Amino acid sequence: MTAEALVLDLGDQPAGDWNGPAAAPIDDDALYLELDSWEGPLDLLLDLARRQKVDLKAISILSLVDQYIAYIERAEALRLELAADYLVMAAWLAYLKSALLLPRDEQEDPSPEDLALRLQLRLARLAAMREAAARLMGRDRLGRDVFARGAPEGLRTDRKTLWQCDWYALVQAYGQVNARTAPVVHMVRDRPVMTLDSALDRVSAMLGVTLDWMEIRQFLPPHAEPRLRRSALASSFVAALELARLGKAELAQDEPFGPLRLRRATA
Amino acid sequence: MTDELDRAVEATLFAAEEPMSIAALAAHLGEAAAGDVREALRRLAEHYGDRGIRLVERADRWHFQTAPDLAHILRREREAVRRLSRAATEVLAIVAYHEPVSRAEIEAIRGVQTSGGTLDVLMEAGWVRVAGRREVPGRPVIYATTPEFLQHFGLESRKDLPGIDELKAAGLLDPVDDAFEALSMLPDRADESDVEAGNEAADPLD
Amino acid sequence: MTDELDRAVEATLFAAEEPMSIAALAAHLGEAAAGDVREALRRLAEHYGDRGIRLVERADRWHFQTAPDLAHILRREREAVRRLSRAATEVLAIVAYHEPVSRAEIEAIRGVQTSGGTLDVLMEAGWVRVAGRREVPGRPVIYATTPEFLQHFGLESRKDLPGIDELKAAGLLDPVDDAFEALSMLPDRADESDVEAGNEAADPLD
Repeated sequence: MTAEALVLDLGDQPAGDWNGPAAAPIDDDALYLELDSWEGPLDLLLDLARRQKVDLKAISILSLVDQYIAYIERAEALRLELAADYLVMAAWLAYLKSALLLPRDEQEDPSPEDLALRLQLRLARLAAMREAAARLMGRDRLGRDVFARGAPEGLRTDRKTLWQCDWYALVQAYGQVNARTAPVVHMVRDRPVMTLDSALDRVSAMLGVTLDWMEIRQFLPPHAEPRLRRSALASSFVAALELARLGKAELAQDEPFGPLRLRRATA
Repeated sequence: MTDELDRAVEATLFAAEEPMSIAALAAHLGEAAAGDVREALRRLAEHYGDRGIRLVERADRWHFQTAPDLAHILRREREAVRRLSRAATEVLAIVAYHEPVSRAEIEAIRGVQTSGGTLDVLMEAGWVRVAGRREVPGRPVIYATTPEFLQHFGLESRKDLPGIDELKAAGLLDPVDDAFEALSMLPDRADESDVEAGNEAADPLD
Repeated sequence: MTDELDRAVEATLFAAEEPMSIAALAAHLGEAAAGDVREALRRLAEHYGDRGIRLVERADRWHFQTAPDLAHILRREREAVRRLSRAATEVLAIVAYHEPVSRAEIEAIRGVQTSGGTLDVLMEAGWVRVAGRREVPGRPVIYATTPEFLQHFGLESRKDLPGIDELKAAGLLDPVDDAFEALSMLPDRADESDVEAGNEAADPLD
């Protein structure tokens, strides 16, 4: 396999513009001076490729590899400190070169041609971005080539609140303030009640009439309206307890919440 | 536009941070003669005569500015409609019914503290104004309504505000009254519902 | 010039401190319809076509700026814009042409590690922003350019990036793996298309 065979022709794409500042003739001294300006091995490779002054699509990878390795060897001879990735790349390129020079049927996967192609694709991508960056930076830039207005008046938007309220809301609010703060009068309704005294009188009097057990409801006024009846029931109950305490009456209830009966004490 | 000097003057004044005199422009533009710059300025001022921006001279200095009739564009007012809060409505109503009235009086009537912000809102709305001070100890500020207030609420005068009796007749006090009534009825209703539900068993007296 | 909307748009953009979208202009000008504003912008841009100042559209926003051919007059008084390092320039180009793009992708193209500081510089300049995360394992942050980037470099949109169509057509914006695969599928290389998977480890730059 000859070096010529390693010129990877990727077709008839138009040649890129490689007339960058680094396209000077190869000059080893200049190369070493640029040591600091390369951003890694790919950058150095790209620079070396551009010095070949051919379309990157048709670059001779073998020649590129030779240049790179030569550069690294000279740098080492000059005892320049090289970053590790430069050496890793040199080792890899040396491997690639040897693989490329081996007879084709002894090659393993991946094939050296594929590796070379990948390297070439990467160089093309970096070169494309580098050129794009240069063209971008060369545009008419705002604040450098073109200028916005120096002293714009500025736009201001003042927000103003338009308050909304209507007659009804106003009057209703006043009404409610009045209602809320008017002196509160607690009206206690006149309720028909039976006092304890009158219940005592009534129960005592009725107990005097008979000796039989009487259910407490029988002591209540027969035609009383419901609220008076409830009051009478309560008062009569207390009266019954009072009479029992005084020994004037006996109470009986057969079961919880069952009818309460009473009769005159017989003792 | 073909004159290169006109273009240069136009761009220079546009990008300048301050108005520039003819001398400063001529110096900035290199070899330009003051007379030529003056001519260019005259032509530019004429060109911008009826546009949205103007080239104007102030104290011998030239600059661009927006046309005077478009000044409102620079400061735009955006109106946001907001409903008056309940508290503010109450305070406004109290001022309207009782004016002139001090803040302490408003609070006494409302039965709650009133934040200063509430009165500020009403003054911002243009409905309430400071009507002086009451000649009592402390000389408190007193508030009253404005003609705009009457206008907004469609009142010819404050006399058009309905009286308390009318409010009641119109049912405007009902919501509160109802609630009051409902509260006073509560014990009775509870009793009756017990009875009606046939809760005899729970009553030791039954 | 008689159209009042033209005058209003002209004055608004002249006074504005930032470029404005059609929507922002329409909103600022109150009742203006977006379509009318667009028409006014078109007429204004035409009017200013050969003057010392231009009306330009960048990232859907409009602003006035000086004509590019007058840079020599204006530049002298100005401080040079911040000089970007070569690394920063490259990263910016990669973000612009490949966006959205992760840091790992930027590094793959450049063949070197990119210090966080480089992206910080670009973000501080307002040209690059974080555009979210890529939904792949590790969820890496992805970067994209900003409207300010387009404004600064005088681009209406990313479609105006110099040479982007050619780069796209040449496949130079595709990842190496894709390009490699595409090339491997060519008839004369089809027999080698099975090697791609094993390639990564052999490449010292990956």
